[in-house]
Amino acid sequence: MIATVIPIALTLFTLGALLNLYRLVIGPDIVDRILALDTLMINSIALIVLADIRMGLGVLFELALLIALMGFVSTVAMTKYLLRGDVIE
Amino acid sequence: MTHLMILPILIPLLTGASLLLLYPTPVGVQRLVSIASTVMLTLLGLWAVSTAGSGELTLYHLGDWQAPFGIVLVLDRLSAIMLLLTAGLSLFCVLYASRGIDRQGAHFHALFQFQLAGINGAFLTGDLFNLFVFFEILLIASYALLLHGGGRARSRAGLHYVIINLVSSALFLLALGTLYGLTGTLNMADLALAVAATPAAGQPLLTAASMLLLVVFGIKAAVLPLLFWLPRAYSASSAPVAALFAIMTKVGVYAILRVFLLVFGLGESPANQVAWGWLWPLALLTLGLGGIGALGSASLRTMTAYLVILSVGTLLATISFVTATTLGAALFYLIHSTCMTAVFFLLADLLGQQREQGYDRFSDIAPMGHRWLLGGIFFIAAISMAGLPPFSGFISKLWILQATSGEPQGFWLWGVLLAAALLILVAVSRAGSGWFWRPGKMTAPRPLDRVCVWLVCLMIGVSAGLSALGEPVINYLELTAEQLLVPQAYIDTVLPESARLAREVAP
Amino acid sequence: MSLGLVILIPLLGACLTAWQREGTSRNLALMAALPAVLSLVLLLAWLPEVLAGVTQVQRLAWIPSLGLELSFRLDGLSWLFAMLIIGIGCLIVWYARYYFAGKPGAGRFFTLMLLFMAAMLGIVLSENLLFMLVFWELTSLVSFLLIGFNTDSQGARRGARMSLVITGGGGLMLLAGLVLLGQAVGSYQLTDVLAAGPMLRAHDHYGLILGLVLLGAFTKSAQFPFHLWLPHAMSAPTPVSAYLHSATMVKAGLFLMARLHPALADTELWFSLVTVTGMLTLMVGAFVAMFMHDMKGLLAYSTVSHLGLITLLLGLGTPMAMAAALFHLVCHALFKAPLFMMAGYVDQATGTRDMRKINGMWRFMPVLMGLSAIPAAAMAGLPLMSGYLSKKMLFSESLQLATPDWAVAVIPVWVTLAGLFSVAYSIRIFHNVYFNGKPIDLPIWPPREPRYAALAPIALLAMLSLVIGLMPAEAYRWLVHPAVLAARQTLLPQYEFDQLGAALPMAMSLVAMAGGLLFYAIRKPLFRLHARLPEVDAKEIFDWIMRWVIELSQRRVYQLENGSLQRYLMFLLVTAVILVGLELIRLPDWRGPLPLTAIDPLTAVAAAVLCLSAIGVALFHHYRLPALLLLGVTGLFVTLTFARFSAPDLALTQLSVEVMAVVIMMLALSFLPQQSPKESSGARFGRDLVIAGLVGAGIATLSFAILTRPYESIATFFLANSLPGGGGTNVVNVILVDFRGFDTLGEITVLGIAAVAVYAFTRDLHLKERVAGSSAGHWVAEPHPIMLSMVARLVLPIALLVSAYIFLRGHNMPGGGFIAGLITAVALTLQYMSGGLVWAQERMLTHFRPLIGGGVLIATATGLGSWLFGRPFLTSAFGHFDWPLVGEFELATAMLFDLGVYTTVVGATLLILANLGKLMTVSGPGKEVG
Amino acid sequence: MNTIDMSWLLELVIAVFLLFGAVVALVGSWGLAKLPDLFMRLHGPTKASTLGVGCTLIGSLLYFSHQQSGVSVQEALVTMFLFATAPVSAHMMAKAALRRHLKCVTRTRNPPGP
Amino acid sequence: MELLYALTLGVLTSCGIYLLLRARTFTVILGLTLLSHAVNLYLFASGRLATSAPAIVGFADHSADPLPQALVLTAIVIGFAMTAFVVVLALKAAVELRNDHVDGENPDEDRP
Amino acid sequence: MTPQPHSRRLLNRGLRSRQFWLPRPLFSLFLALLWLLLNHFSVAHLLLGLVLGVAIPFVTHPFWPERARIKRPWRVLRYVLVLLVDIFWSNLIVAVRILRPERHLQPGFFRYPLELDDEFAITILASTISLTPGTVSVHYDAEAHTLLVHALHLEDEAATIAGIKQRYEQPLKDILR
Ligand code: NA
Ligand code: NA
Repeated sequence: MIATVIPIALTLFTLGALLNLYRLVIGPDIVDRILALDTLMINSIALIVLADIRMGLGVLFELALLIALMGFVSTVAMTKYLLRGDVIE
Repeated sequence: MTHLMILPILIPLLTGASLLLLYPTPVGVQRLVSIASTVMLTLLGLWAVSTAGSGELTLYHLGDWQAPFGIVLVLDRLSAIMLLLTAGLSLFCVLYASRGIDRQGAHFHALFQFQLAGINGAFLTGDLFNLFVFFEILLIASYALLLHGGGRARSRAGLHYVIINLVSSALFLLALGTLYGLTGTLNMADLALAVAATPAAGQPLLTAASMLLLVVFGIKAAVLPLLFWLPRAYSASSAPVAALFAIMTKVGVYAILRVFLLVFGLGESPANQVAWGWLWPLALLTLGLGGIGALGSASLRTMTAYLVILSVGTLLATISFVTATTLGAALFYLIHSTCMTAVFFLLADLLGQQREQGYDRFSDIAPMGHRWLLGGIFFIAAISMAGLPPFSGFISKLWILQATSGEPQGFWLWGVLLAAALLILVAVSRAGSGWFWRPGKMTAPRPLDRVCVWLVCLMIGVSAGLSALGEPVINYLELTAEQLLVPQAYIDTVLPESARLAREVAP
Repeated sequence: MSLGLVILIPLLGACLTAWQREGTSRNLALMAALPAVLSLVLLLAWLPEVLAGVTQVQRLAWIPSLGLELSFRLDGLSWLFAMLIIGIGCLIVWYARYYFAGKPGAGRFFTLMLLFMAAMLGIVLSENLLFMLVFWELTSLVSFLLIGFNTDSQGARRGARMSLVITGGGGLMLLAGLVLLGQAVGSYQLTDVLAAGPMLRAHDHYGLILGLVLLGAFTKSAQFPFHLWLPHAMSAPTPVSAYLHSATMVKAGLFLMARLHPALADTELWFSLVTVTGMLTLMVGAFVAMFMHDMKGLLAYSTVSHLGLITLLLGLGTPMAMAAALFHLVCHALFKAPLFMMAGYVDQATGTRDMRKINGMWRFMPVLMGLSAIPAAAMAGLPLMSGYLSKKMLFSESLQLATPDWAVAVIPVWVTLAGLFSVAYSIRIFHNVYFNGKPIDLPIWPPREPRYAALAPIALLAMLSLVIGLMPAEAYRWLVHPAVLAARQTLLPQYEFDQLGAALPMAMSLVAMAGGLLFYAIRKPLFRLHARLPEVDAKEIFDWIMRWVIELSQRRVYQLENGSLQRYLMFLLVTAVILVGLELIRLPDWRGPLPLTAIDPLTAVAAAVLCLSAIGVALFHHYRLPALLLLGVTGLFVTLTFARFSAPDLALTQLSVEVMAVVIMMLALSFLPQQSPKESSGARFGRDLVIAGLVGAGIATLSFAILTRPYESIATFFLANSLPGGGGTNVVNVILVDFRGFDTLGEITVLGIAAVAVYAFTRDLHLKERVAGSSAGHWVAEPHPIMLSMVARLVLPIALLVSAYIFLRGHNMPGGGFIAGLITAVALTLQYMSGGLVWAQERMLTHFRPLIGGGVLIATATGLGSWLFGRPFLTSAFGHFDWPLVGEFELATAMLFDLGVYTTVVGATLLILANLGKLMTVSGPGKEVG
Repeated sequence: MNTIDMSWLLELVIAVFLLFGAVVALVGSWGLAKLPDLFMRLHGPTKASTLGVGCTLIGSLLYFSHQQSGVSVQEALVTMFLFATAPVSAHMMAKAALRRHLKCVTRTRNPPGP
Repeated sequence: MELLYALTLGVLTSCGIYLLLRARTFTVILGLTLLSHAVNLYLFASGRLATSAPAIVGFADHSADPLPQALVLTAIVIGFAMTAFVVVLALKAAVELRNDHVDGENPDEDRP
Repeated sequence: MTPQPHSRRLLNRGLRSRQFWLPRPLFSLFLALLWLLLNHFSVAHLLLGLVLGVAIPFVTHPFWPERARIKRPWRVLRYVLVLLVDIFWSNLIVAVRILRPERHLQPGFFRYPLELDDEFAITILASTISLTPGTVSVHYDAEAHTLLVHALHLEDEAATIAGIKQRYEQPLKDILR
């Protein structure tokens, strides 16, 4: 059952990722793009977890964790930059 | 196994790291530590030369892993010479810098030591990827040293230097990927066997990888279409740094020698033929450009930078004949030109400080302090640089001429080499007569750092010594060249028999 | 090495005078004379051997591998030249003592003079050709300094440079020629070379060798058209001119031709080259000399002419031409030196050298007039004088020729004409100076005759000219004959001076004398005629050529090295494309034997996204922030690619590095313009697209070719030995910390250096205004939103825990010190971002450089630890321990190594970020960062 | 992959989690692509994706907990982390949008002034 | 798959090179980053493409070539150090030279 | 070197105090537990987890200026449960709204008057608002002590505010009082 569900879930997440990319490309504002990238990061966490289940190895968990951490930090950095014109002050 | 072998890398590495760890250290202590480290390197260089002199290779298996699997350091005559040359040169540079230039920016000594670790590592390693890593160490340190002291010219030249070298590193990785993808190994000796064992259908890919390496090393060595980063970078950097950089192009030359003679040098029709074919005309053009550039430059440092280019052209043109005598002659020239370009960079600083205005520019007519003393030093340095007797320049030129006289293409080299020598003569005589013979007194006399003067004189003395003790040096270099031309001996020493047999069995 | 002493003594003398350079000219002259006289005595002591025809050779090894030896040779030829060099040198020292009285620079002069003497002696006394070349170049260098002696004078500087370039260039030719010669003979020893004449003349390279050697000799001996440097060397002080032009510098070339005569001469090529050059030089020199108004200029061109004459004789090849050449060489040295000295005295006494002003000096300097009458007569070749005989020897030899036809016809007439000119200019310099009416506008008045002691050298030389004129046969036997024998290396009879009485030489001599007188008589209209000829100043031409060459080089170099990075990169890439492309084309089949694996749709989509995002970066690079975001997407998908193809460690590293890089770029972007101007032309755009496309195609081809080919890898060893040998199941990590730990040590060193470098070069950087203008004070733009601060603080301990987790796991599962370090660094960076630099600095360690140094040291020290066990650097050790209660656990040195990695990464990353952040802080408190 | 000994119910639960998560996340992304202004678009991802990914992670947690004996809570950590950070990301993006005076759809109530 | 991989590499490289040849430092850095992605992927591919085979002992029945992975890891880290360095250097140059042209001066057109 | 106010404060507090060595015992325990969950259980990991649980707060507590005041930890669980259920339902609602034509949506901003005054509590509240039905907290106005919130579908402003007050702010006040 899981074996059939996973490809479906993967496809759905991929579709989601493509929608994110669509927003990332058309914008119109930079904040939209940041939002799109942030969402893309989150969706890719799911993609990775699903791939991990499909391979049945469980070696990609750290990657998921790291994407969560790093996605957050980069979103913060970019919005901070937009807000203040700098990132660290 | 002797641990002395890895010390040329570890000593500067530890020194640099300690200087960072123990910061803030008084500058006096920094100098002391840095000089002590460099002295030790010089002693190690002497040890290396005498050890390698026996003709036996000395190996060091890092992590105690056998050759094609772990990284192995290999000390042969060529490495030993390069180690000693680097150490000697850097000793002068660090002493000169310790007279005040090291205060112009932060962490000069730590960066200097890291630079030495990188250079020495590149000379010792027997592993191609490890060579890449050491290239990166020496490059990043050189970027930092180039910027030492600040200023707009350095920023601008530094940016070009860095970007070009980043592209070069990318090409290096591409070459490594190709070689590993085809042979499955990284050890240079093992690679040599694998390359030789590759059937003809696969050869173009390997040669393509070798061409990538040629471009990479060509950028480092400054061969013609790849050298334009050099003049500004070298002329912008501070004197001791530029003097140390005299060895940097030689690292490229070393890499060409090592990789193309070893990795691609095995078999009936070695894969390096293509490389020599390209190198010969390019090097000749480089030589010519160096001469023209030296004549057309506007300052002593730029001129010296072009002399560096000229020396690379001479070296590679001579090397591309690939005979024992030409290689030996090229190595002698390598030592000579490294010393002399370093002398000129230091001299430019010494002179520039004594000039009322214009620093080392030729166009400015300005009074100069201590002009007879400095003029005398310049005159002698110029003699050696121009290849006039009795200094090492003459000996090296003589040897190159003799070594190439029997070669069918030798006369091309003769022509360009001698024409370039004439151009240097014109350039230095113009510079010297314009600076030291013009009248005029300094409005305010400036102190002349006697230590710096002595350092420069000593370096010129090295050139003279090289000439006086030419015979033993030449004998050593001839043996070095012969060792380089027999890669099989290198391979037999580095690889255990099982690894060699495996290659022979493989299709 | 007694022969070497002859050279060494003047060298030591040079050191002595250099040491005592502040002394008076008298003391200095004594100091200089002493070594010269000593050498002379040494030389005279060898006279018996020389007369006996013994050739002494003394050898000392220097660089035998290159055929370079410190070997000396004394035979008749070298003895004769050495005598001239030292003898005339002594007199010049004497002369200079008065010339430099009361003038500055005496010390420098005597030093250079002795150096020069030593160098000249070296040339003539060398047995080894390369050793000779050493001295040859030394004479060029010292003469450069001597000619430029009056450094204030532009003429002197230019003259010096010109002589250096011409003689130096000649020296290079000579070097080439001698190397070829030596290679052909197999030895550079003169003994061998001279014996190898027949072989050499038949050698393939004979023409080349001869040409190169002669070019060296001609430039040195001021042969046409290389004579240009000689007259301009007249800016030198008169003692220099007298020495260089009479006995030394210019004679070096003649010496070489005489020396190598047995090896290279007696061929048609030799005859044509040497004779014709000599003829041209003879005539050009004589002709120009007649019209010179400058005393020294006239003498200089007369020197040129006489050098041509000797060259002509050396070229003729008749049995006794060598005798005539060497005889004339001696005569010329003896009369030219006093004439120069005379010109110097007149110059000193009157303040000018212009013969149009200097007239009627007999009234003021009668003794000088009397003394200089003799050398002037000798130069003119009047009877009873040495020059008379040598000129008749020339005429006589010119008649001995049998072939070729043109020479038989032309040369006698030619030499007669030249003789005529020489009579004319000799009369001119004597008559014009001492008679010819009254002086005009002399700068010094009245002219005073020098002291008698000062005149002694002239008197001595004049007497010698007279003696030789009166007793030619004796002079020949004692001085010249041994030299002739040595030069020809064959037995020759004595020269028969009686034969000179023959009708034809006599007639030619008479014609020359009468013609010369006539010519001088009608000089006024001739001068006017000459004045109308366009004036050619060689110095100007030379300078113009030099300037042109230099400017041309500057322009050419600038065209290539114009400071444009884009262009350098273009060169680089095109080179790579050509070199690699030519090899790829030779590839028989791009696709290897391996079967292709199937494409799954998700991967295809990801690849498409990767491509599109990269293209997006290229398309939108003008809008920098969007481009940066797209770059982030690219990085993310590269990460996913690594994850997809079984490289979890790589994916982790790539991701964390990517995010840090984007943050750093973002930091930098706030100082840079937000958009790039569009500035590429269409052609440029197209060109770059082509280059980019070619490089991309090359990479794709290479990659495809590799991916479809099988290979044998050393990787199996790592997979097999990772657990038993390295103690870890994550093979990638074991490779990093164990098998190839040395690479990793290098890698963290690079990271550390980069950070320290950033610190070093941003330390003094002050950002005055921010490029990105921000309308500060917007109500939402508070510096530290509390939500962010709070969550950031919450994240920190969790992130540290995760760091620890990833660090410890790394040896067996994806992870490791590097990634752990980056996680820590990112969590701390978040504190910087959420609370500000100052806030964060107050709460944490701010000295990152010790962290970097410490990290590298930990890693290195771990490696060094293995020395204690007698193992090589970086040998790892690990063990499983089973403690009561605690259970079983593993400890590995690799972990300590990884700790070094971790520490360095944290330190380096934070150092870079903190320094960038510091740049943003316009002002304010805050601790020192770094 | 060893699924034979996995109870049918657990498998069903995992499957439901995975599918539900995927659907919710897709809807969130759809909202991101479709909605007319940035403030509205923020709602899609910050909630939908969080929940979507959260469900997927819980599915994974269950799967691996069953697969490898013992509880595997690493996924729970990621979920926790996402839930803690997503509001902050949204907050920051919304602030940035305000700062840039991004337009809201005209029917928005109480649009914020400058 | 191999063809797809190679083509993707080619596209990445081309974009990187194109950006590298632009005149502004920031763009050049973008290009360098893309190029280093391409190079890392290339080096990675020298160990061939393996699915579901991480190089961890005892995880899968076959295993990807770990050596290129280790090499790429080193290359990534070095690339990161270099990128950080060059970004700050570009910033420094732009501030000191008052513009961000790669040659430090602001020509109207790219120089030939 | 400039003085380091924080380290001095630490020293003033004394090296022997529990506050110095173990500033947050509850959090330390949490970290140790988390460590055990991340790794498989063993005594070695328990020890290591405890060491980390002590070490990490020790290093990071300068970043946490005020001490946690969770008075009733058991209510946290209830709060989280309520939140999870709300998140689940809100997601369904939002999903439906997104899928319907957008003209049915009535977006709007409103200012939520805060009663909490602790920054940590405000952050939790703001996060909660962002995580639940169609609302995103956009800006915290410290002067007016309000939270600017954007709602995807704002029908009744007052009801929404009251809902937040009752469901989240009040429990939070209970927990943290
Ligand atoms: Na007159
Ligand atoms: Na590494």
